[in-house]
Amino acid sequence: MSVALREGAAEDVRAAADRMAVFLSRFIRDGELVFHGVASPLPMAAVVMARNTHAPNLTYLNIPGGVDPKPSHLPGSTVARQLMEGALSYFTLTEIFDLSARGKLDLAFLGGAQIDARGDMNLSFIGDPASPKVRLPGGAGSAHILPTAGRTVLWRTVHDARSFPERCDFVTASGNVEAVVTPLCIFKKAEGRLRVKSIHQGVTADALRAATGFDLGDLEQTPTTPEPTDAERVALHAADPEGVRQREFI
Amino acid sequence: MSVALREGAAEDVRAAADRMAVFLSRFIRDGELVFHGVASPLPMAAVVMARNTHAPNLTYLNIPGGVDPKPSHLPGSTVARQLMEGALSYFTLTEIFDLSARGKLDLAFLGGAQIDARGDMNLSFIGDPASPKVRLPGGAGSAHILPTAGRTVLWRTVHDARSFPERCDFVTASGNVEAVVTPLCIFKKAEGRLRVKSIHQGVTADALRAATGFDLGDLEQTPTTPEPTDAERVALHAADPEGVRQREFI
Amino acid sequence: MSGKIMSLTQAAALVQDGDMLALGGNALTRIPAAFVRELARQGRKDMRLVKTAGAYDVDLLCAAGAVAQTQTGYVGFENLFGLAPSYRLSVEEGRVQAVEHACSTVIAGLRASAYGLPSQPVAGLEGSDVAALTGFRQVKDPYTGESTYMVPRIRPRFAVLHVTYADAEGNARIDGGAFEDVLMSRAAESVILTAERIEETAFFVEKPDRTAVPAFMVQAVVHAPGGARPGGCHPFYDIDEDAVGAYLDSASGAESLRAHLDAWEERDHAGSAAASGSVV
Amino acid sequence: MSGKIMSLTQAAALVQDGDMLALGGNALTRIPAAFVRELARQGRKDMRLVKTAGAYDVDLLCAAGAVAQTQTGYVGFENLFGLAPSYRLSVEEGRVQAVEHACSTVIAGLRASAYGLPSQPVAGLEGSDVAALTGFRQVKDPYTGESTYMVPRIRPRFAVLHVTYADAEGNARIDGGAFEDVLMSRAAESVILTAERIEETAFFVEKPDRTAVPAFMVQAVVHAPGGARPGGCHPFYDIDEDAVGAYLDSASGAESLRAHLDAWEERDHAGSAAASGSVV
Repeated sequence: MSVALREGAAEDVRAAADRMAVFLSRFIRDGELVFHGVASPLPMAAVVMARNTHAPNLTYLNIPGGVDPKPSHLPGSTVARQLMEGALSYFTLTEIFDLSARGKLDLAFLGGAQIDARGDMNLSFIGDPASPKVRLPGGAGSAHILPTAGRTVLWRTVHDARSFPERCDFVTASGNVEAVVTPLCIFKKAEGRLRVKSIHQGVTADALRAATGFDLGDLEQTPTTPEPTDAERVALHAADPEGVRQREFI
Repeated sequence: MSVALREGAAEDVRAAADRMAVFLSRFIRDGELVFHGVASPLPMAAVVMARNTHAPNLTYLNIPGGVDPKPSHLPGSTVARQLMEGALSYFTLTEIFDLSARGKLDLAFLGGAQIDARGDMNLSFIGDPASPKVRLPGGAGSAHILPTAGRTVLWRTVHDARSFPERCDFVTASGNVEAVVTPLCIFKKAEGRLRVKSIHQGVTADALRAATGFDLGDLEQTPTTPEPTDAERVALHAADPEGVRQREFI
Repeated sequence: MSGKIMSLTQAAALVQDGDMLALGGNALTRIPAAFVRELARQGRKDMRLVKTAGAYDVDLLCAAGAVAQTQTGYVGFENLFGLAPSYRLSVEEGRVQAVEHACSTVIAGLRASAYGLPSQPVAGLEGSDVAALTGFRQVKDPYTGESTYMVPRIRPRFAVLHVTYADAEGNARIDGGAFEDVLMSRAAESVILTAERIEETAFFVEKPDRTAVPAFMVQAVVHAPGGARPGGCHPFYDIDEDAVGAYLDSASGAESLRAHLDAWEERDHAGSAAASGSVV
Repeated sequence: MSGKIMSLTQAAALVQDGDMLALGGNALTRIPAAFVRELARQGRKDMRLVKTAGAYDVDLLCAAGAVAQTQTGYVGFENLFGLAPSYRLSVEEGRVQAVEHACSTVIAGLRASAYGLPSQPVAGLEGSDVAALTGFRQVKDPYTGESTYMVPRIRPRFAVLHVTYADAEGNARIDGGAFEDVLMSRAAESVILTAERIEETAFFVEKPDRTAVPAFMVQAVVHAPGGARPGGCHPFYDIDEDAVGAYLDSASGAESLRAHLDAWEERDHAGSAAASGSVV
């Protein structure tokens, strides 16, 4: 799929970005305290759109610290000042970690370079940490948030066997993962392992297996992910008219 | 002396308050970070006056959090809002404790109901803590500040054998005590024990011994505390024209 | 939109017998005085009170027989009036357990709660009898081997804060000294605000950096102008020393305390009576 | 009164080879960019850098060969440009020791320093390989028996903060997100400010609650308008993506990095040239 996207038309990128943003937004429950961190355009779009669909009473927390900002436009950096616009209060990253540590952060969106069969994630190293093949950016707050937030939802825009191995090269973070959203499917975590909750429209079970580095078990009864509704599409485009969410695919 | 003060004229109170405020102020070195806490009119007057005598570059910290306030008048409560007036920044009590803990608070003034021969102080209990004869207010920040501040100067407006015992009934705080200012004398701490540094004018060695619950050793060579200078008196009266410092003697 | 606004009566009724409360403000400045008077009027019992430096608020609840435990660094009326008579008597007679703290160990216990930790290390305390009396335990630092005192988590059921401005959703601004109020709001399970003024949302949007407590932490908002009296509340009023003195004269007996509470009742409810449509 | 105001050249010269620096801002927002460029121009070596989320600042100093160690939770250019190339290469080739942190453990280490403690407990980290790799040790909580990770003190020689407003004495205001700047100022031995604007004392007296760093903590103040560029600085300018891209294009070799530093040199010094009367 990642190959298909890279070779595909801009339209494929748009469709994948729209789907993933919408699917992420569906995990937000109304009234929740929701956080995303650095390098997170898809969750940013998902949170902003969810306020205009099913979760008008969510509270939106982010790294710059604006509580419930009304950004004039979505920035390419999810640490930019637009995420403070229109806020009634500021709540710094330090405060968000503390909030999570005391069990009061409901939902966090976190990305991983690798996400393994246990739902653990890696943003630190490819290869041996002592002599890494690739030094990744680091997990930011994930090692803290994954085990302390009420629920976390992971996402990754590339779905291939290297990104979804049986075991991460290094476990940057592990914890309360509810689900993982990819361009091909949604995983849920059950009994300590990722299971396919639904497969996106147009993706075959065989293609999903081929793109995943761990065993997926029986997929015969796996439902298809409901496509974004018209209302969801409208809300998403209103939230992110410039398509910042697509930058995750570049 | 405490008896003398209680029976004495208001003039005696004024003289004792002026002396103690001036003597406290002399411990401030120019450029220092200086703190006093709750229930501290004498140090408040001492700090404010010192800015107009020998320590124009001190930084004045207090519980309300005004850094270097220019109070329009000195309040009866040393936690009152006047201690924020004219400040360029706020620095809360929590921050002051942290500052002291990391070794950056130069000087703190702290009061004690009892101050013993070792320079330890008690603001907690008279009698057995399990069944106290008197429940005192508690030591506020003293147990933290005494061992962590660079220097501390204690004071007490009553000088009698109960207030200055060989050993406190309970040690609320112990630590870096440089000196103790009383209506009768100034103690300095040396080799773990309070020694008389100077005796105030008009106080005899015998009267001082009689009013003190611990052995004072040889007092023959003890100098007389230099009386407040005219410049100090002028600065003190300018700092505290209403005589709030006298409230400690009521 | 009324949001979380309720009457003083309703807000005080959120507090249950036995609850631990962190009381905002310090000494006689910006204390939740109207709220503690209402707790006394409602006959609340076995409160556990947390504060660095208390005065009228802690003493009045002791006078009302509403307190089981205090965790404080200081309780007294400074050089204005000296010792806190009802607090002192309640402790001396064994009716109130006064857990001896330094102000810094109250802060450390609140930090442990705010940071999601079982306990928080704290500097200082060397040579003090406080640690042994209160039972603060030490750990050996795993890097340096230094012995460090740990203060167990203090997690109040409510932080009760009298603030200068709030909106109906619970955003709170504190003008003047904030003391430990912000930390208390993070350490407590929930927050009850009494506020001098109720403002519109736009007031907070204009200066979001001034919002000390964000709405999502707050359960109740009470409009209580004068709610810190007889204490002071910048920029609205100073400490009323005569009224503090009148309290101290009255607090010596149950009947005179009742008279004190009665005398303040109408004023305490004036701001929030409209909120519920009915006053006690 | 000139107070602590000095030129960028002079302020950067306060930093010695081998010093540990906490760099303010986050990702590409309000970073001390002009200051790190000047460190690179002055040829500083063996810097130890502390930051939760770094980008241009950390990467540029890696590109310049000025870094021995990083303590960070994240270093990268987000979805704008992906991985940080010079940081990545320096670590992969073993020239820079990247101490693996979560952002929360960087904060805990800074808290330990700010609170005068040898180490600070932190929640989270369960199941992560970070603690074992970095060597975070556990203690048994003395009250509950829970195992808790402790992060050793991180005490930078300087916190280097680019702020929106400062006065000549070192009072600093930060408009917009403050990130970890305030904590860094408390954790470090001293503070160096670069500021968009130098204001008179009255500016701070008017809103003392907005002063993020009080003067007594600060050693140097540099007037550096545009000092966060190519990063953004609210309310003055946004992230300049083209300029960030130009850096990334140039950072691949020593000569092109030199050209990048040269290209910024005049702008970097323009604000503070008058302070010393002489520019490099």
